[in-house]
Amino acid sequence: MIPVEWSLALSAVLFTIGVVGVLVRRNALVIFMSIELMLNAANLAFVAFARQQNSLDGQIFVFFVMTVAAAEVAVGLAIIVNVFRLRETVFVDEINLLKG
Amino acid sequence: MAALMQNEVFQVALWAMVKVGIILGVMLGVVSYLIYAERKICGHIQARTGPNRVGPLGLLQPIADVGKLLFKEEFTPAGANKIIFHIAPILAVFPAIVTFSVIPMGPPPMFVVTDINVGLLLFLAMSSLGVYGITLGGWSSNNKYALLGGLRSSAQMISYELAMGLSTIPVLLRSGTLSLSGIVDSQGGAYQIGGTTLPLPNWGIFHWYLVLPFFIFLICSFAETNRAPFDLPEAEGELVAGFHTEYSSMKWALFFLGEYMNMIVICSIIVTLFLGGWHGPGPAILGIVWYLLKLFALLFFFIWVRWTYPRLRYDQLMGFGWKVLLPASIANVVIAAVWLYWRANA
Amino acid sequence: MVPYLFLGFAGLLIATALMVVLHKNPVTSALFLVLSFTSLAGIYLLLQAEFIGMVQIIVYAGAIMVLFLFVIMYLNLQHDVEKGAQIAVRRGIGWMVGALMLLFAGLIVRNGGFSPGPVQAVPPSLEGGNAQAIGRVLYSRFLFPFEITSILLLVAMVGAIVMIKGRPAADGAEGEKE
Amino acid sequence: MNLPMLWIIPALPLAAVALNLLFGDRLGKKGTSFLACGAVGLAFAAAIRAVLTLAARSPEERQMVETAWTWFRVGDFSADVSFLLDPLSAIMVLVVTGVGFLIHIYSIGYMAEDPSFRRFFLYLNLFMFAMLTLVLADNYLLMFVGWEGVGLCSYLLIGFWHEKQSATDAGKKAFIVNRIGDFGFLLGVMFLIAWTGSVNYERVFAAAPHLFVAGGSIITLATILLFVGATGKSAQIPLFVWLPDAMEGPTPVSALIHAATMVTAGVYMVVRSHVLFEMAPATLEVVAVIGAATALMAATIGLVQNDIKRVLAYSTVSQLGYMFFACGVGAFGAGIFHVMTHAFFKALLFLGAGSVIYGMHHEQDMRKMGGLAGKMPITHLTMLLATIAIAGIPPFAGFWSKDEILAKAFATGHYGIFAAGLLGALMTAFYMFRLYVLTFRGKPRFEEHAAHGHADAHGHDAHAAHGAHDDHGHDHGHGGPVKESPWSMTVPLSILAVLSVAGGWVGIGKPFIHGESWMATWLEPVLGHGPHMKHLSAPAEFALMGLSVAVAAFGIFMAFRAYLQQPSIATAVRERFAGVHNALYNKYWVDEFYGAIAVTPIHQGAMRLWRFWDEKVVDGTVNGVGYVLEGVSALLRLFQTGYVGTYALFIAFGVLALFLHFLRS
Repeated sequence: MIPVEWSLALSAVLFTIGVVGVLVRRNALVIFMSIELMLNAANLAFVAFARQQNSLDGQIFVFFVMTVAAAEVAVGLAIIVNVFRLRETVFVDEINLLKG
Repeated sequence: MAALMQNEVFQVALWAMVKVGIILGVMLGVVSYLIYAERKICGHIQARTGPNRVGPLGLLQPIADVGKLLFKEEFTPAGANKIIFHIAPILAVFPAIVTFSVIPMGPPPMFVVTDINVGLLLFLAMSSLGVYGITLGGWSSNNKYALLGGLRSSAQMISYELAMGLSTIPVLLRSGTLSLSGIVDSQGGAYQIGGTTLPLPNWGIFHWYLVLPFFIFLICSFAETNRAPFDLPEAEGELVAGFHTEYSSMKWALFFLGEYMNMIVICSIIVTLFLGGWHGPGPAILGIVWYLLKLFALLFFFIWVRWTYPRLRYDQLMGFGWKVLLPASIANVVIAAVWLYWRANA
Repeated sequence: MVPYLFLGFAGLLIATALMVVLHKNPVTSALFLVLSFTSLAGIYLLLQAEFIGMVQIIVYAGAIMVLFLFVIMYLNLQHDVEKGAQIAVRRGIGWMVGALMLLFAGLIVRNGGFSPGPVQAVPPSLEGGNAQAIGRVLYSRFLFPFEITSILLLVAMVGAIVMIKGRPAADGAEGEKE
Repeated sequence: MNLPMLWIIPALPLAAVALNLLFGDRLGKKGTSFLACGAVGLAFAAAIRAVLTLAARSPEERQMVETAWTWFRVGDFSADVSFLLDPLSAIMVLVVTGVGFLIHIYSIGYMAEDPSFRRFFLYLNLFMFAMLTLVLADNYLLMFVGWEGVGLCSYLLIGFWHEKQSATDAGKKAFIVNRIGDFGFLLGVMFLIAWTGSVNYERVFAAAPHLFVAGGSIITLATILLFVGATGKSAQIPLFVWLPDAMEGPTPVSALIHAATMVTAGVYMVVRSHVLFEMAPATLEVVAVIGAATALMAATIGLVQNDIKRVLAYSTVSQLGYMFFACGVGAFGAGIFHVMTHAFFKALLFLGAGSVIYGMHHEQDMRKMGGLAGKMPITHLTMLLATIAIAGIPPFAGFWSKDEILAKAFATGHYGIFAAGLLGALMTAFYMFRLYVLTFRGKPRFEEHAAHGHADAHGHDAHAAHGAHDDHGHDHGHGGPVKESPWSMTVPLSILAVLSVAGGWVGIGKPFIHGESWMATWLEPVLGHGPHMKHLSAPAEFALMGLSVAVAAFGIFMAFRAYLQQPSIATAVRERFAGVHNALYNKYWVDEFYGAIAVTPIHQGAMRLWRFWDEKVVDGTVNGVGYVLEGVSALLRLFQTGYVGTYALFIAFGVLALFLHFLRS
């Protein structure tokens, strides 16, 4: 059996890569992909804990996270396409309509 | 070395490797002769004789074809995304081969590479990956016909995957397992209804609530393998040759291989889900024979359909998938669930 | 053998995830993301979550990433141009935050600074496979969230369709105003 | 399954509503009418089946309770959605579904050319659902749901032609006046919950004798509150004002809701709660007096009205008064009996009036009718039967029930009320035959082929706003010959006519047959024997009958004399008693009185509150908060750069802080 720490460490690395992706990149689509990476890092932690605790609840949570991710991607991509139609760009540092 | 041979894990791995080797070898042969069969059948359907020059009855034709393809020029269009252009054909073949590892060709564990308990899910997962090869091939060619073909095929495959996945659910409801060999097991024995035994095998197709899923699955299989009457991605009249317009030589051969392998895989799945898998009269060892018989009959049916029916229009195809097949399969899931629940509690 | 497989998948996962972030071409990024999701599915299999592993491929690789690819192809995106002082500053901050986060997370994992909750003595019944076990829990204890999820998906679907269909005239007018 | 599935009875119209909502636009008129009538017809069949099952049992066991589900549960208190069928609700269910079915069929013809055909049947079916819930409920709370439901449908249907100002006003008036009554009812139910801890009839009635002192103040208050609810729904003094205005709705609605079924809900509720009412003699006195006063007052107003539907509306109010004073003198069975016969003949009268209006191309003023007997033979014959029935001539239905009520009033020593009832009967006979004579006899007072110029014709009417036309959206011309209505209207008329004649025979009692009447026997498991009923001797009964028949005959004779043979008499009387006529014609100025004491003060008070409290205090507070927030947010907005990256960075800092927290702990 794989120690839970291994999975957690892997999850942490994956999450950090996702964070870096969000902070470093300016293409909205890549940022979105980085968010998916972070979600998957969380999923990995869920599955690892589920394995450690002999419980299925963690896997159920992953199931729900995936559903949420699917819904999020559908809506998010629709927003990105709309933004592209409006502003002809997907670079987030060229879009600041919500500036206070 | 001897110690290694005693190691159980190693033995399993070794056996698996041997089976994989056999399957890969046989598959390649079967595919090349499937192409030959297609050409022959097509010829006879069209009142021709088909290939008959190379070898007796043209039996050596596939070998000649492979030789020709090997020596053709590798062509990469200008402005193509080279890496993806090279990877795409591999992606087209890979899912079919992976799926084959879970198909029970006879009673397990002898005739199946690995009998995992989520075999059907693996099949669905791999068929959803099948989109990539075609889409990327079309996109990386930097050619509008190829791109349109690729997009069409991926839209088509995604649409029909839904109905296909849903039409397997009544089967799962009946068998209560996702394991393919478990599904085949549940179709063994004789058909019983209300305590009377009928002279029918207990295959899925003979249960009334699986008849509609069978046909939905069959139709979706045509769409999933991009074969007529759903061969829109390579509609020659509109798209030249669709997503593989720019491919030549062995890369084109890989697409071709992928298509025929997909056909074999999906026919195997139909046999497994609906036609009782390896079950048939005689001793268990005959299982693989029965399996192959059913498989070849289905393959013949696929070829027969291809050369009989005209191609659909694109909007008709999408409308049919979303407005007819999907609701029908959902309705069937409900009906089968209610029926099985009622029967279990009656 | 399992630990080696785990390490292999982990290495693949980290490498592909890094490529997602580093590669300048969005299509390549997406393809690497597919690969990293697939290796994550492998890790799930090793953690005895077969169902989740397969669903991971079906949902993420088979559906979500195809959608990403479609959008990238639809928008016809090429290599991202990332030059200039501002971007360099941003990159520096990003990597620094990332390094700090990794450090902290590593410390937490090493110190055991997480409380995973009580371990159930009896492992869940795996009779009929992982999928059946999950189904049993999902349709009993988590039935209500499960049904709510379906509404969420419906709403997302309607939302996406409405947004994509849009009103071309209104869009154009708004675009010109800015 | 042993039970006859009571839930299906209200569920059928509800299903029709759902189907109509979902697919109505594809069904077309034929489909819609088939759906609506079919659902109600099926409900009728289901009701018959249920009642037959009930009747097959021995009298003590005639009670079926069917719990669909528990609606809610709060502590010890729980309310179920459950249905009760006993002899009392059986009568109501049969009347509601049966008469309702006939009126649905009638509406097909009557509404045929209305553009909102579908909406009409939608509301009508919704009403059927609510009404059936009301009568089948086995607790006060579910009854209240139906009670509010029928109120809502009544409002929707009165204002059905909502493009007409008077119709929407009438709808609002009905709704608001009903709210007052509903408030009383709700308070009464809360009272019962507070004291008995339950809303279930059986439990409340079982607990009542132990909890309340008979004649005590608590039970009196509770029953008075319930009765307030009844006065609202059943149009009794002081809340009767909405019913005459409700005639703005389409005529089938007036027949179904404002004559046959909904308005009798109050009577049903009082009878249903007879256990409580019998414990509160003071309340019963109030009920009796109010009922008698309403019967008398409405009858006097009905004497002088000219709009055919208005006469019928006041007649309805008057007849409801009879039912209430029957309850008030303790003759609950007689009250329900009158509910039933009244449903038959009053529905018939309204439908007949509708047929006349339809035939006359939406003319409602009786002064412009006359001589229709030959032109509309079926309508004429059925209307005549119904008029005789309501006037109280044996052996028609109305006689038996009205006579029983009067006899019970006399027998219990309520001589004043008996006299009022008798006087009311005289006036009923008079104004009903006035209506009959003016409409069907004499010479036609209209030109067949001319346009009517109806707007001018009614300009002088003091109630032009409530004027007589429900002609919206009807495209068939205003001229044209007067002719008989289509079969879908005449068939229900004929069936109801048969019922108006024979429907009362189930109540033929003591002097004619040995033992109690069939009706009384049927209701006995629910109502008991009636504790203080002393029976009159047979000669006394016959004397009373003779008296009431004589009175009715005199009224009829007067009507024929004054309106057919010598119209000068009517004019002379009107001029002689101009003041009285004016008072009656203007309905004792009750509407104006309510306007002066309630509506205007409330309106002005609300205006003041609005000016001061709303504009100064509330708005001032809100604006003040707004100004403060504006100042603060001007600072905060500096953080809102609008760039996603900045926000992401802030989030990342937050995550880092969280990590630090975990590290420290």
